[in-house]
Amino acid sequence: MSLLPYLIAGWIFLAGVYGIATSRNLIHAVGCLAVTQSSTYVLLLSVGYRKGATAPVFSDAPTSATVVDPVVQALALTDVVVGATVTALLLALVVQTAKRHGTIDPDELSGLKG
Amino acid sequence: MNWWLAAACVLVVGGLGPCLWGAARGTAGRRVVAQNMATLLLCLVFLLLAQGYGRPSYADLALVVAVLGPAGTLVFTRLLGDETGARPPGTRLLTPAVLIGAPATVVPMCIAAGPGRATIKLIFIGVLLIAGGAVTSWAVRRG
Amino acid sequence: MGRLLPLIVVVPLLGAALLVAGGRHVPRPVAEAVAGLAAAASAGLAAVALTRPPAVSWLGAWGPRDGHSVGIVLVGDRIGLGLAALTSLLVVAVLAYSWHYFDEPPHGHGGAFPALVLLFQAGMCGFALTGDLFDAFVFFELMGVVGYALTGYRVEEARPVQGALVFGFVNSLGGYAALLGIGLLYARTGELGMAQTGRALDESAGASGRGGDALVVAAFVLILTALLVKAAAVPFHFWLPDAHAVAPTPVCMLLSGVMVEMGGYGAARVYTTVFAGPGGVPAAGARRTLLVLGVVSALAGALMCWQQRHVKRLLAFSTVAHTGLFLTGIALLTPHGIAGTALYVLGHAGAKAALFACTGILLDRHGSVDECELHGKGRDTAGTGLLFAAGGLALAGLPPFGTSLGKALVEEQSPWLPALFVLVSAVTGGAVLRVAARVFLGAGQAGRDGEEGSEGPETAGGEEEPETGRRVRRPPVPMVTVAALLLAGALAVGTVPGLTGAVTTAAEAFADHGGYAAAVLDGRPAVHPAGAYDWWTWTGAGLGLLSAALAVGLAALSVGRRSRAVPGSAPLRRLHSGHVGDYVAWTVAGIGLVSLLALW
Amino acid sequence: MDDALVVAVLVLVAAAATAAVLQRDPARQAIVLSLLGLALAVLFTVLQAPDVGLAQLAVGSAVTPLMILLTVRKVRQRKGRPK
Amino acid sequence: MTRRVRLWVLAAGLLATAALYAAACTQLPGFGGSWHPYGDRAVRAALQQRTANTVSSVNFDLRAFDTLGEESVLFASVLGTVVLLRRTRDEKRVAPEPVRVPAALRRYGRLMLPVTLLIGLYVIAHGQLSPGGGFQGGVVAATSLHLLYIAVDYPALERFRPLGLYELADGAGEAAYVLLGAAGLIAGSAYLANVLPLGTFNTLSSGGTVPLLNAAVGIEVTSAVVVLLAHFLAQALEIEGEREEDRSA
Repeated sequence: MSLLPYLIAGWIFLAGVYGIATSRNLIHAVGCLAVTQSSTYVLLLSVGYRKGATAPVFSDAPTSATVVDPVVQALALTDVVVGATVTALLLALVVQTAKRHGTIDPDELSGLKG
Repeated sequence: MNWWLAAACVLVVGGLGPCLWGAARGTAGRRVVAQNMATLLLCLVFLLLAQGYGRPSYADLALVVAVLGPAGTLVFTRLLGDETGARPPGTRLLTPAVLIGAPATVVPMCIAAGPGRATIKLIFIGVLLIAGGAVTSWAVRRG
Repeated sequence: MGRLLPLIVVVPLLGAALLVAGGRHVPRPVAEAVAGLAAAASAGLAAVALTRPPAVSWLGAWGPRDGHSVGIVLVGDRIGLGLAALTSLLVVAVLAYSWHYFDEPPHGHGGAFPALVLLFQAGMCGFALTGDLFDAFVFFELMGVVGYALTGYRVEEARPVQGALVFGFVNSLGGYAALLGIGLLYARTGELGMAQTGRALDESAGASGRGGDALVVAAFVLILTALLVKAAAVPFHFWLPDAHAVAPTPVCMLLSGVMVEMGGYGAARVYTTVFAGPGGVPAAGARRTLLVLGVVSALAGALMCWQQRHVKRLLAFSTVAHTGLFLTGIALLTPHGIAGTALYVLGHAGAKAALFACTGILLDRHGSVDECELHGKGRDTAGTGLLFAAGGLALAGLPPFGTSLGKALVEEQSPWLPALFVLVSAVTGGAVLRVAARVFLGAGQAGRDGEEGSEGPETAGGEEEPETGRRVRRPPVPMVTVAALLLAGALAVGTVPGLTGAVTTAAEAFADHGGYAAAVLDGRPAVHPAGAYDWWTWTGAGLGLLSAALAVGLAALSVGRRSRAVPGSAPLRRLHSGHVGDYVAWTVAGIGLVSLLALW
Repeated sequence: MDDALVVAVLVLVAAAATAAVLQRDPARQAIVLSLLGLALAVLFTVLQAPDVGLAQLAVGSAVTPLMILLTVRKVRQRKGRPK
Repeated sequence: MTRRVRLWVLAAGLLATAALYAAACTQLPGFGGSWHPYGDRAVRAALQQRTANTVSSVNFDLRAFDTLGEESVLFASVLGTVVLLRRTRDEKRVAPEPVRVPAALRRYGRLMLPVTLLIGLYVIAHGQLSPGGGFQGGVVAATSLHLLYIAVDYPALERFRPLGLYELADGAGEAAYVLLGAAGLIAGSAYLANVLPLGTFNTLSSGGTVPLLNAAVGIEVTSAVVVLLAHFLAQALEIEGEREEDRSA
């Protein structure tokens, strides 16, 4: 149990990488990249978790409450934003790839070799 | 762990799990149904967690799901409309799920919370959930 | 001065925000002037900061108490500031280069291109100055996101979008690996600042008597992966030639001139501040990792560079080769190695950016960047030809260019290094000189497409759209001026006497693990008195002359030949397939390779 | 006993991530990705990070699927057109 | 590289990475441990700054520079998307095909738009108190507008969405964040220093600059997401390349 969250983060990372490397469709590959990134949220928040503690938000909790680590939450939040923006930008590139190459199968994209 | 959390756990394992199974296989229509069902259940899970952890502020997540969940499902019905087809399998479950699930969760929570702002918020979430559930299940049925 | 450090990053951000907010209504010259002003202001700030004693700036005034802080720190040490200054100057040069000549911007977004360039500048300056691991990740992503957008800027053509996609996938993947590494380090040390993390690692090693366990090595490998992807070290380098071959020329100047070098800088900075102490990674492992990857990148880059006909791609592979040499210099982990590498980076930035600038002029005049198609077409522009050839000689390490001085300083560190440096410089310089001879002198035979010897796949550079919208008749004055100034800068690095001394002192401070932590956390900057330093020596100058002569010889020998192909290299060329899946597979394989090298 | 909830949600997240990778059709993958987003939001709440959960919900429930499906539609338009 | 070779390279890499990562995990402190030095310091600092939501305090006060970088990433990627999805010379804009949406759905969409928008604004405004903040609320608010597309029709969305204004707000939000940071410098402290009066704990005006930075982020995120989706919608529904046969003719 005490390692499970970390190992699951690793599993998600590897699964995402496997998906990108074997993808036959660039939109699918972008989705897999998003999966890969979700491993980082899982790891960060697992690292900051404290058993029996509550969220570091004191609007409805006494300031003496034991709370989990707020720093990793701020990092994960930043990470979520970064992930969404990267997804958007890569999807924009996929749209143009489809237009200019007529395909979004990486196996059929040629033009940059050697 | 208290009963609220136990209920949330049951909903995650017995509700969201099968939804994932449904969303990962079968026709496009069935997958959208599973997605819709998952957002409905998710809203209930958040409500139960808020109560179980004794943190009313967590109910904000349920509030957001109650409006964005149906929006998400409508995105799928709108843009996958030609693939889903009318009356995909599993649609029958949607209306009873929302009509029974929402009151079954919200009413005990209201009783536990007692009269006050929190109760108004809970009822508001319940109403949004039922309205959203009704519209999305109707939209999914039409295909 | 410390308080004003953040402005180096923030001023370009403000410029970009104003350009976008005013977007539709601002005429293009105004937009370009605003961008130029913002970039120059940032450059000025960095230059002023360089003249003052080193300072740190705690953002939000969250300075350390008892060696612990809750905030983020920007560290204005000489090397970081110097890199920020170089970035800003190059951005000014790029804005001047693309002034009025760059292709029509998207409708209603006259300021889009300069705004993106400013954001790129902010990302790189932030990365160079930050003393916090997670903050470095954020700026790494900012650099990346802007980089993908700029690389794919010419969406009307097929190849730019493919190159940008490949760049995006590999680079983002590297970033996420680094974030996993940062998460692991945070779990161990409970800190995010580089100085704090390093100190915490050392303390825990002191307490338990063991350092460099699996967790620390894994964190090192994962963070290093992102930085090596940026630095385009083999086998993380595949994105670079694809992105450089297709990006607009001004963007190539920035990508090759400073962004790739940021990877090497980041690797050195993270190693010296976090992992160099007793609780970090043993020096032997770090040295072995960087040395092996550096040497392999240098050789593979040179081999690939020689065989290209697409001039931008040729220059891109020469960047892979030279970055390999930078990594080799860093791998020595000595102040002299770092000082030499820093000078080399400065000289290389000027020379490489000038070469791209000249290539851009060719593209805008002839609508091609193909060595064979361009044969003899440059005969009427002697000025551009001279600049191009001078850039090739600078790459080859001809004294007194800064590249040559930097190489000489690194070469002195170990007896076998001169052979590697001379070989790689001669081959990459020779390839550039070969192109110069064919294009600007019309030497050799005019090549036709089919018969140009290619064993294995290759990318031709014909039928490209000029970036000026339509072809220009004469080389535009701003473009030529920028190229000349950049080369003059590369020359100045090797000839201004005080510079080497200043860089050597800076490198000593840079390599000081404990000194960095003391300066950042305890407010006690370590004193590194300016001592004796090496400048030009007879051996160094001789080796530079040798590699330049070899480059000229190689170019002369090959210019008449039909085939550029090197026998036996076809399998290596086939690996450069432009396929996202291949590159991602190589990236994870690279993670495995780096961990093997670090652990051994 | 709180662990049971954490473990259940973790397993759900891992399963959703694996399923998202194995769905090769992008439109169907978008549905699974949206479920992955929902599962992650529950996980974050269970790990006492409602702020992050809210961000994940906001992004993952409607905006990301909309972008993916619009991309799919654009790409299919191109493919459907006779050459 | 053939598929087979790629799979071998990939398998080797994945195995090595898995081994490395698993070895590292065994050295990690156990899940749920109580040792979080930085977190504890951050909580103390946040309470001292009278910000009830510690995560917002970290985001907008202690580590506000990270958030500036993050907003710049968002800003840059929106600008990048605008550039990448621009209508090129060989493309034309066509009127999107009308879609018939049933009346019940339209009613739901029109009703839920203000409700969702209000929820978004609520999430932004309470950022320094309860879970939420500029980013979360901004995305919810931006989604609310798009109910017009998914539940009504595209022209309805276009009427309610003056794109130029949103682009202006996008830049203005970023600029506001940068300038609010400079206020710290002007007041004689450091960049992004929290120099405003801190107010009363757990009220809307508490936290000094935190609510202001939060609002700046809210404005930027809302407009950024609207601009981003506008370009995807335009590509999918309006922009068409000239037909191949036209070009060759």
